[in-house]
Amino acid sequence: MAKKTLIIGGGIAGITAAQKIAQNGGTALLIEKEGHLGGNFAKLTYTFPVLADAKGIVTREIKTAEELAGIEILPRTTLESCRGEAGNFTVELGTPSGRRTEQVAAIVVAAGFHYMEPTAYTEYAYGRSAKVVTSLEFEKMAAEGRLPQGPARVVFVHCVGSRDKAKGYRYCSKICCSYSAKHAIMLKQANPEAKAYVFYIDIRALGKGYEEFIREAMEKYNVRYIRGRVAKVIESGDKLLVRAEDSLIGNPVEVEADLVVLASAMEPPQGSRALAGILGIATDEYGFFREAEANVRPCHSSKEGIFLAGSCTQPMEIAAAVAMGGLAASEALILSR
Amino acid sequence: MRLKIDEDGIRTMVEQSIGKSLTSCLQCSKCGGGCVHSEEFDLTPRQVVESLLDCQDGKVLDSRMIWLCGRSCSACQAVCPVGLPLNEIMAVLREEAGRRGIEPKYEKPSMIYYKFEHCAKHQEEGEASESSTGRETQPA
Amino acid sequence: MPRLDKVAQIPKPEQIFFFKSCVASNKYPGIEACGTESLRLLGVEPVESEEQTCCGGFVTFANVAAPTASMPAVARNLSLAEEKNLDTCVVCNGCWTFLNEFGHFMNHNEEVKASVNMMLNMMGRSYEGSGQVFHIAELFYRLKDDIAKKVKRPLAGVRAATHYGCHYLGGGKYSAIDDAQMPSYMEELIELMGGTVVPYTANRECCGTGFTQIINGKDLSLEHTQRKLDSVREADPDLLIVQCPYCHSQLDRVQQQLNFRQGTDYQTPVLHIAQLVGMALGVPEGKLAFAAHISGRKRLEEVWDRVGR
Amino acid sequence: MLEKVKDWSDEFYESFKPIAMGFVNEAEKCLQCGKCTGQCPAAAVTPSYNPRKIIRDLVFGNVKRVLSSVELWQCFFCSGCYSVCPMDINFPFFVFMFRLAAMNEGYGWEDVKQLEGYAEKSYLKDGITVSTFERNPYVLDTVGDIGKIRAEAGLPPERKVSARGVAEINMISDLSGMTAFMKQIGGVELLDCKSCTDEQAKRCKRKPMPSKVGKVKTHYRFYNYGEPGGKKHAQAG
Repeated sequence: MAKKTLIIGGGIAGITAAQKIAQNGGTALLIEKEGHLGGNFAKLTYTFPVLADAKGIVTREIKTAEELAGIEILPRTTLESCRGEAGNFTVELGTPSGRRTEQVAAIVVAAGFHYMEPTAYTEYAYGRSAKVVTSLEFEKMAAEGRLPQGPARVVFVHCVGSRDKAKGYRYCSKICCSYSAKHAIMLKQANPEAKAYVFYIDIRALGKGYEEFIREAMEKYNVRYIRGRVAKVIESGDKLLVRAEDSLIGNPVEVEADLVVLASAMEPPQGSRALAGILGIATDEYGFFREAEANVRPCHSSKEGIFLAGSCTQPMEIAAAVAMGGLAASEALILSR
Repeated sequence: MRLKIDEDGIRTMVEQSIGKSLTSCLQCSKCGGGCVHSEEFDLTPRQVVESLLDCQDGKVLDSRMIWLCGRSCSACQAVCPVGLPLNEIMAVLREEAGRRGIEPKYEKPSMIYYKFEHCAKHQEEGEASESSTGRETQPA
Repeated sequence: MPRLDKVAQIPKPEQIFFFKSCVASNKYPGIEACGTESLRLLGVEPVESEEQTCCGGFVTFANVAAPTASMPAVARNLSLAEEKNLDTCVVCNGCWTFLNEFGHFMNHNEEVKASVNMMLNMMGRSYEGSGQVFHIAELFYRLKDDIAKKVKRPLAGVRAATHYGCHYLGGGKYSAIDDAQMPSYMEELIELMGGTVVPYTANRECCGTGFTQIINGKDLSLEHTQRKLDSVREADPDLLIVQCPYCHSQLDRVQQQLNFRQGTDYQTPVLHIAQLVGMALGVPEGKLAFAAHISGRKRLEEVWDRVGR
Repeated sequence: MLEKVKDWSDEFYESFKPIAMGFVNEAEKCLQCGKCTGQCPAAAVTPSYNPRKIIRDLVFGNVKRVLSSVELWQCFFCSGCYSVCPMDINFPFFVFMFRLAAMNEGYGWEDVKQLEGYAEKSYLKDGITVSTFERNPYVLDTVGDIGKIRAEAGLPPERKVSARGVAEINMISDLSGMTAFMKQIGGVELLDCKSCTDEQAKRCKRKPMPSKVGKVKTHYRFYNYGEPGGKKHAQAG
């Protein structure tokens, strides 16, 4: 019988990797620190660029994984230690029922990402005003039907924490442009009376159908895109004043808003450096796991036998995470035969 | 001066007249870059569209740009990646400005397109200098 | 960065070099008198020096001197405190940002420091970069427990609005004790002394001095100040608390000018945080020198009635 | 206005880096995001003032436009742009250096000349920049003698800087070149706009107007970043 593969993280990349290993005759041990699978994907309402039911997709994928014989799922489990080499790792797992030692041939790290809490951005009144929310909170509001009613004005702010040397990260989080467009469309669908304004620096729609998706938001849903980074959000009575520059005109502008949504950056998963220390693999300057070779070996970590999948390596969209999960699974299978 | 973005302006009227939505503008600046009047712009054509979307009606109607645009020149429309009929937009805006009693800011909207030497303005002002400096201004 | 975590790094000194500000000395003497007196009441002995000159900020901001030419003047002023082995306490945002920023620059640039010292050595001084520069409001915040204990005139029923001033917030991005975008320590101090804080929309906006704009571009300057004052008037506080004499002078005097020019009726008394703390700590009325204040004198009397003289 | 790229040059930025001794740097990092302009108090009252455009012109090498512009002299020095800048560019320092460079080219002397008096008559003479002398008669009416108020507050009627202190800053001023610079400012003869005839005014728009002293010329400056604004403009238009 084939040796086991340990998969760290039960997000969409981890689930995919587990499925592929099991479907190809391997055995996967999927550990997740939370009580349920799905990761960040499970927190979404819709996917983009096709507005499909995210919860449905995740539930379907989790069900498939649970039904496969070769997958053992351990929720609320963390990795405690890891010894050995490619083909023969001894890992110690901290499960709710105590410690458990396992022999595995390969490890797939699919630790996902974390949405940055924009607490450093006090100029955006985040944390002070209940009307300033992050995109993740907006998802929740949308799912619970708490979106603003009537002729409300909603401002979406791009690049909160991304492309910011002073307070955030220098990299581009890649998906914020698209998901903000998704949120604007969700708002317009739920409440056509509402006005949506999106403040952007550049629109980075790097994926199939993404550009068309954002153009659709502008053209079909009449979402107003203004080029310029928001400088300040000021509380004024029960409204918010959003100050920015419309840099295509060169004038400072002010929008009176009822809700401000901050597209916060994707940051490395919490505790990524500690996990890297346990596994003995390298991270980059931000805390994302470093690939052995960025172009043709995107899923190899700096250590033989440990593979990377999904957004724990760099900000990426769902399709890329799924693809990377599959690739990591196939690499792991080579070692477990 | 800080602009306040409004919602109701002549944008709808312009969109109805040209039969196209202004939101399709990519803000790529191709229109202004190739215009023969680029030396005299106060607003570039792209900024006219942007200002219309922001409903800064007064600013657009007061601009010189809408009077600069040639009536039968469609150079910008020809290069526009989304095919916005900019000269039609300007014509609509000129009409609207006339209706509101705004004086034309530019005396002669140029009649013809493209080539510098055919441009009405250059025929009057530029001939002397053109002959003295050779034909450097002629486009390739 | 957790907010206000730098406060703990401020030592509780027995003595401090009190850096006098030009505007505070000659336009609002109450700031200087009250600042030293309050510090004494809180157990900190202010040490002054007649050798101390203007921080050098004005000539630089007015472009009469290159920034590099006024650096020796900064170093000279800082060396006065160093001679006495003391940290410096300033009452003006301009002095604060100028001494801090230029001091920081010299400390991190050996070449500049050497050339500055060459000049200072000629007059028998030298600059090491050993002392720190604090704003008096920061010191008050550090000593807030002592203030709470020693309040003699609680500010009960006094509605105060705050204005921090750009040079504390913007220029001091990395030296300010609080968050540069949304500071709140002054509010805490006011509430500690029993006052009520009034929020207003233009809270963190510039006072409009624009450094030299009040001289060279007066219209722009007044226009901006008017925006600020309009917002203040909407909230209608009893006092507008500032921590910079330059903002103080602008917000106080422009009220009179606008009332004269445009027939408006702005009447909000403006107070420096040192004066407010002095008021609460029971500094004698004469030392507060409210005679130098122009706008909102009647309102100020009402405040006096409420807190008791 | 049509810009000609062949007129742009990197020389200026490169040359002013060493003069500024590391004060101004990293303009290349600018993202052109406009966060600075969004919060700018000067831009809020003058739409043509735009820090983002000034930085862009510096990086592109289009310094002629920056140096000759009126906008350069409209900065409020509030440092708000620095405090919000995601790339940590200290724009006010750029303005310092730009203004010095502009004066080198002959622009902006009339502004600085107004301020030079404070430096000469107060800073170098008394050691402090603000004197007890009150120029505004309305303030004088309300407040009266500051010396008296100072005395009531328990301070000496006049704040004195010791003779040694004043001598030392004069020495610093001499050594750092500030005195020489101030002499230059003092020597510049400015042409009074108000006394210009229409004919003169017309001429002055076409070419720089030379002054009578030394090499320094004063030019008239224009709104190089668009139409001027503010309340005054709104009333006129």
